[in-house]
Amino acid sequence: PAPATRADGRVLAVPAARQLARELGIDLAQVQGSGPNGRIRVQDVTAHGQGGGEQASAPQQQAPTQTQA
Amino acid sequence: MTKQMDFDVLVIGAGPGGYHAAIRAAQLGLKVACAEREYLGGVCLNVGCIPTKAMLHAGEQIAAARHAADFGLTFGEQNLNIAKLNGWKDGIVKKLTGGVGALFKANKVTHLIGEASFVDPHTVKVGDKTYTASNFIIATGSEPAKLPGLEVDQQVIVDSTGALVMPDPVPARMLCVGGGVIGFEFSHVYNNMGSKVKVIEFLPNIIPGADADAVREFGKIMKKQGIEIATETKANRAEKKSDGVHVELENVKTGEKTTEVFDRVLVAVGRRPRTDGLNIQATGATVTDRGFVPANTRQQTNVPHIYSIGDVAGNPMLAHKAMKEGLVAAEVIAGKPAEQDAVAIPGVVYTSPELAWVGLTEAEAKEKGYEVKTGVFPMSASGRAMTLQATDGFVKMVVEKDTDLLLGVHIVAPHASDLLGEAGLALEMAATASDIALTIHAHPTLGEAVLEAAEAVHKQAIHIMNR
Amino acid sequence: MTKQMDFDVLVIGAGPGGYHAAIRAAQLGLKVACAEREYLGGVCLNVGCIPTKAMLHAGEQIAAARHAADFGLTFGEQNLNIAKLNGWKDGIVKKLTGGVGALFKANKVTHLIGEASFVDPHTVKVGDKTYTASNFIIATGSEPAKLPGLEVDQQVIVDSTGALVMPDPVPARMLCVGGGVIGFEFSHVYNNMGSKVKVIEFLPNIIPGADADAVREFGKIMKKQGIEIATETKANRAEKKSDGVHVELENVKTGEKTTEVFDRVLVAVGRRPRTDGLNIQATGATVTDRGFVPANTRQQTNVPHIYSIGDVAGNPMLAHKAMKEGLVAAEVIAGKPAEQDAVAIPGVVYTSPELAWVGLTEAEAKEKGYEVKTGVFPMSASGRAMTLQATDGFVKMVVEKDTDLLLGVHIVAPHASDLLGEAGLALEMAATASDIALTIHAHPTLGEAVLEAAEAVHKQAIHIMNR
Ligand SMILES: Cc1cc2nc3c(=O)[nH]c(=O)nc-3n(C[C@H](O)[C@H](O)[C@H](O)COP(=O)(O)OP(=O)(O)OC[C@H]3O[C@@H](n4cnc5c(N)ncnc54)[C@H](O)[C@@H]3O)c2cc1C
Ligand SMILES: Cc1cc2nc3c(=O)[nH]c(=O)nc-3n(C[C@H](O)[C@H](O)[C@H](O)COP(=O)(O)OP(=O)(O)OC[C@H]3O[C@@H](n4cnc5c(N)ncnc54)[C@H](O)[C@@H]3O)c2cc1C
Repeated sequence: PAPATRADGRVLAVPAARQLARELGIDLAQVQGSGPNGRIRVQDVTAHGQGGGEQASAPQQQAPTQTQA
Repeated sequence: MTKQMDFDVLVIGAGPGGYHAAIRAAQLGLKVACAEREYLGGVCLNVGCIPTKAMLHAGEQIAAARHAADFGLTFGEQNLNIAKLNGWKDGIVKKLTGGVGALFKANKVTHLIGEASFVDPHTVKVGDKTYTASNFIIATGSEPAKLPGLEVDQQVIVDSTGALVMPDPVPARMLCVGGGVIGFEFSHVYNNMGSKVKVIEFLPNIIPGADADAVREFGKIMKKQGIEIATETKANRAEKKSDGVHVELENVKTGEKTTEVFDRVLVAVGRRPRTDGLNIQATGATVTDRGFVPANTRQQTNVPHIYSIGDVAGNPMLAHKAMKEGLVAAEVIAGKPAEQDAVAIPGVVYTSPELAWVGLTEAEAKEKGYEVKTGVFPMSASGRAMTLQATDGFVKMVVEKDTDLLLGVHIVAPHASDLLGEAGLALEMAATASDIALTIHAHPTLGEAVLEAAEAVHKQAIHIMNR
Repeated sequence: MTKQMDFDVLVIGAGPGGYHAAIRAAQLGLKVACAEREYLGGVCLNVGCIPTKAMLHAGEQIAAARHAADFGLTFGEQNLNIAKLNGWKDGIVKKLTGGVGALFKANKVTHLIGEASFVDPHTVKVGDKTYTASNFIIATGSEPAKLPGLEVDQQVIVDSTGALVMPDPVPARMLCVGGGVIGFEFSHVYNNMGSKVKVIEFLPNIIPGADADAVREFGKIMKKQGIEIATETKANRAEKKSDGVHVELENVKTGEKTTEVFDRVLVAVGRRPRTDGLNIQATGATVTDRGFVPANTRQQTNVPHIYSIGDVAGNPMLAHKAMKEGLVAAEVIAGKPAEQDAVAIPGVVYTSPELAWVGLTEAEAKEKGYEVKTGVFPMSASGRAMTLQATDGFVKMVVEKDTDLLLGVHIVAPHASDLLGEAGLALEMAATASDIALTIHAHPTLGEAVLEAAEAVHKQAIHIMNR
């Protein structure tokens, strides 16, 4: 399930997460978001990439060390 | 990219879309040229965004001097040197367009002077020289739409470009045909400078695209400031006579016709994409019947190495959309994973107060099937607004009912355009009204009205009663 | 909650902390009283945030009228009716404090007039009546710190409250002792109104707490506007004579002493928490040697049903911190999961341009062990700033190197306080510089400088060269 995808097709993801998903060739609709309403953050995309859900097609970015306060 | 080409990218048009594309492409290491036939900075810097804001500021200072009497500051007779006003505005334009030239040089963007015309999909002609490039970015912008019966002479019947030159003396009676953003910005300027201004709009509402409540509030304020507004009204024809321009106005509902006399008539009925002289057919790129060159979210036309950005690519015709699309096109060409994936494109009317919005209007949200709740906070309850002598307007927030997800923010307030930063970021970050309500906003700031509108969504605003 | 109590919550002090707490508690269905001994709205509305901003606006309008000559707008002689100025400011205060009274009534908050004094941990005396409550919120605020040798008479030697009444005529020579936020706001007002102003600061830098680069830029601009600034300088004593106040100044590094003469001296050397008359000992709540009543993140003191918020609870002494803490205390009492968990508390100096910041300074970030990168965008490269005749200042962004996580934003710019909204939300949402850089910012706005500072972090700003 991908709760971040809305009825109107919009995927709830912050801009940097959208950018990273494109860079890694990951379909955001497959990513589990950890924020409110399933909002996808950068670390969710990174985790998805590492979890092997999708083959990363580009070098991965460093995951943020600090989570949302 | 192919070796034999003169350039990796050739950008056509140096408006905000084109110069952003050219500079970003150069930053990313590409060999870039930008062809421009008229002026660096395009419509935006030369005859659009920038000179209008200069005129608006000048007009607002005249109004401010009048309002200063409220706190005991009065002045002897006031004098407006109109030549100096026009010169000051031109100076700002010159500084900024000169800046674009300097940035081109510093970033090693080759500036080709002249009209670019396609010879084949990889070749353009500029002046009497031809250049080849691996990629092209069409950024040729737009021009004012014309209105049959009102021929622009740039003296008494003007379009937005002519309206930027304030005549001496300031026209006593001014008609603005078109109640959109550009029309209201000029009407506000002329009104503050002393003209008696009438705005006519064909549609039932002014500022199409903005939230209905915000537009109602905005219209009320403009009227209070002395601007006459007639909706569902059109101008049929204009005749120049010794006592002014006689314009036949028609109420489109009743068909009733009247003739009124003005000293200046501004035609501001929209803009249309501009591809004349470009010989775009030589590339195979599609042009719509309305003249747009459509692109995908990577800004590519149907011919993949030909990109289209800005006004010529489609609505909304706004500089910041052009800039974003310029950056995306440049990055895609450089092999970066860029995409025009903006959740929302903000809009602003730079009057005083400003009308600014980003995201869905209440009506749009409902149309899209959202169940919405809204929160409104009036500027009259803002301490900061009181100290700025500017308590007209409100902040309205449109939020999805179940999820608290922010859908749109609509602001009529002083500095509304500055407050858009938070609203825009919130939409892009998929923020909820709670995210905004839980964030400390400095006191006393206008931004507290954004906070309070978010609280009002939850019926927990502090400085108003929540119903 | 215990049945026999008169109130669920009794708030002591109706400053921004107290009235936010009282209203929110009432919104949540609690039976609430608020005791206030002096004025609704506390320091903030009566003699703090609000009246200073009114004076600042008036001063800025005087400056604006002068600068209008740049675009050809000039005026005959200017007259400032000082009685009217003071009255206008008082009118705004009255409107807002009256508003608090009306909100109390509408929300059914019982307003107890008089000084509250604890009798035991569940009882206070106000006037000659006693009231019991299940919970208390101490919101007694702060008062100006005193400086030995400079006794405040509120006529020629004034504190911030005395400085709010502009004398007629405006003092020719003014000394401001203390180069913090409050000192600079008043210095800016008096300077714009015609005083020759000198600011002295004991420490090596003005505006302690702000980013060093921002402070340097800010100081440069204040000097350019005519304010004299002497750091590492203290005032030893003042003597009132017929030709003015003779103040002995001492350079704290060299020990060199000079005596200068002023018409008005403002003592603005900080504020101290206020608990006098409260008989807090009767509750068992801890008071620090500096007089603060500390609280945990749920705003509880060591006595769980006694809460402490705002200036009396600790630094920074800012109204929006007091408000947040007030809401948290009220919600905790109502059983809600509230917590004062703000990532950052913004700070603003409301001069023109404003200095505003939120989050870590570059130095603080490095001290905390972050590897940082920064991005700076000068207002001189902003088209909008040019049209507003306000190109001094910059936006500086402090970002963690590896993660791109935003750590702090420091702004010297017109409307900087409005731009803080975006910066504050960004910090609370754990946004990255990329999140800001990828968000469309309307053109032409001051907020584009925030966008460009984020781009500058990545060496991709468009309107400056990136080094
Ligand atoms: C009065 C007014 C006020 C406005 N205010 C705002 C505002 O406040 N905010 C906002 O966002 N938008 C505003 N706009 C709209 C904004 O100006 C446009 O959206 C923006 O300029 C579009 O940028 P562009 O790069 O697509 O094209 P343009 O700015 O139109 O630039 C296109 C450039 O291409 C050149 N060109 C065209 N064809 C060729 C060719 N064949 N060869 C070489 N060069 C060619 C043209 O000379 C021109 O310089 C305003 C417009 C007007 C008229
Ligand atoms: C000149 C000036 C300008 C300022 N500008 C700003 C600004 O722009 N932004 C900002 O954020 N902050 C500003 N501040 C600081 C701001 O005013 C304080 O941080 C804020 O007022 C603190 O709110 P509070 O509720 O804690 O206490 P206060 O506002 O100090 O209110 C405390 C209230 O408690 C009452 N009280 C005290 N003891 C008792 C008692 N025993 N019984 C009954 N009532 C009692 C007092 O009469 C008072 O009304 C400024 C301060 C000054 C002096």
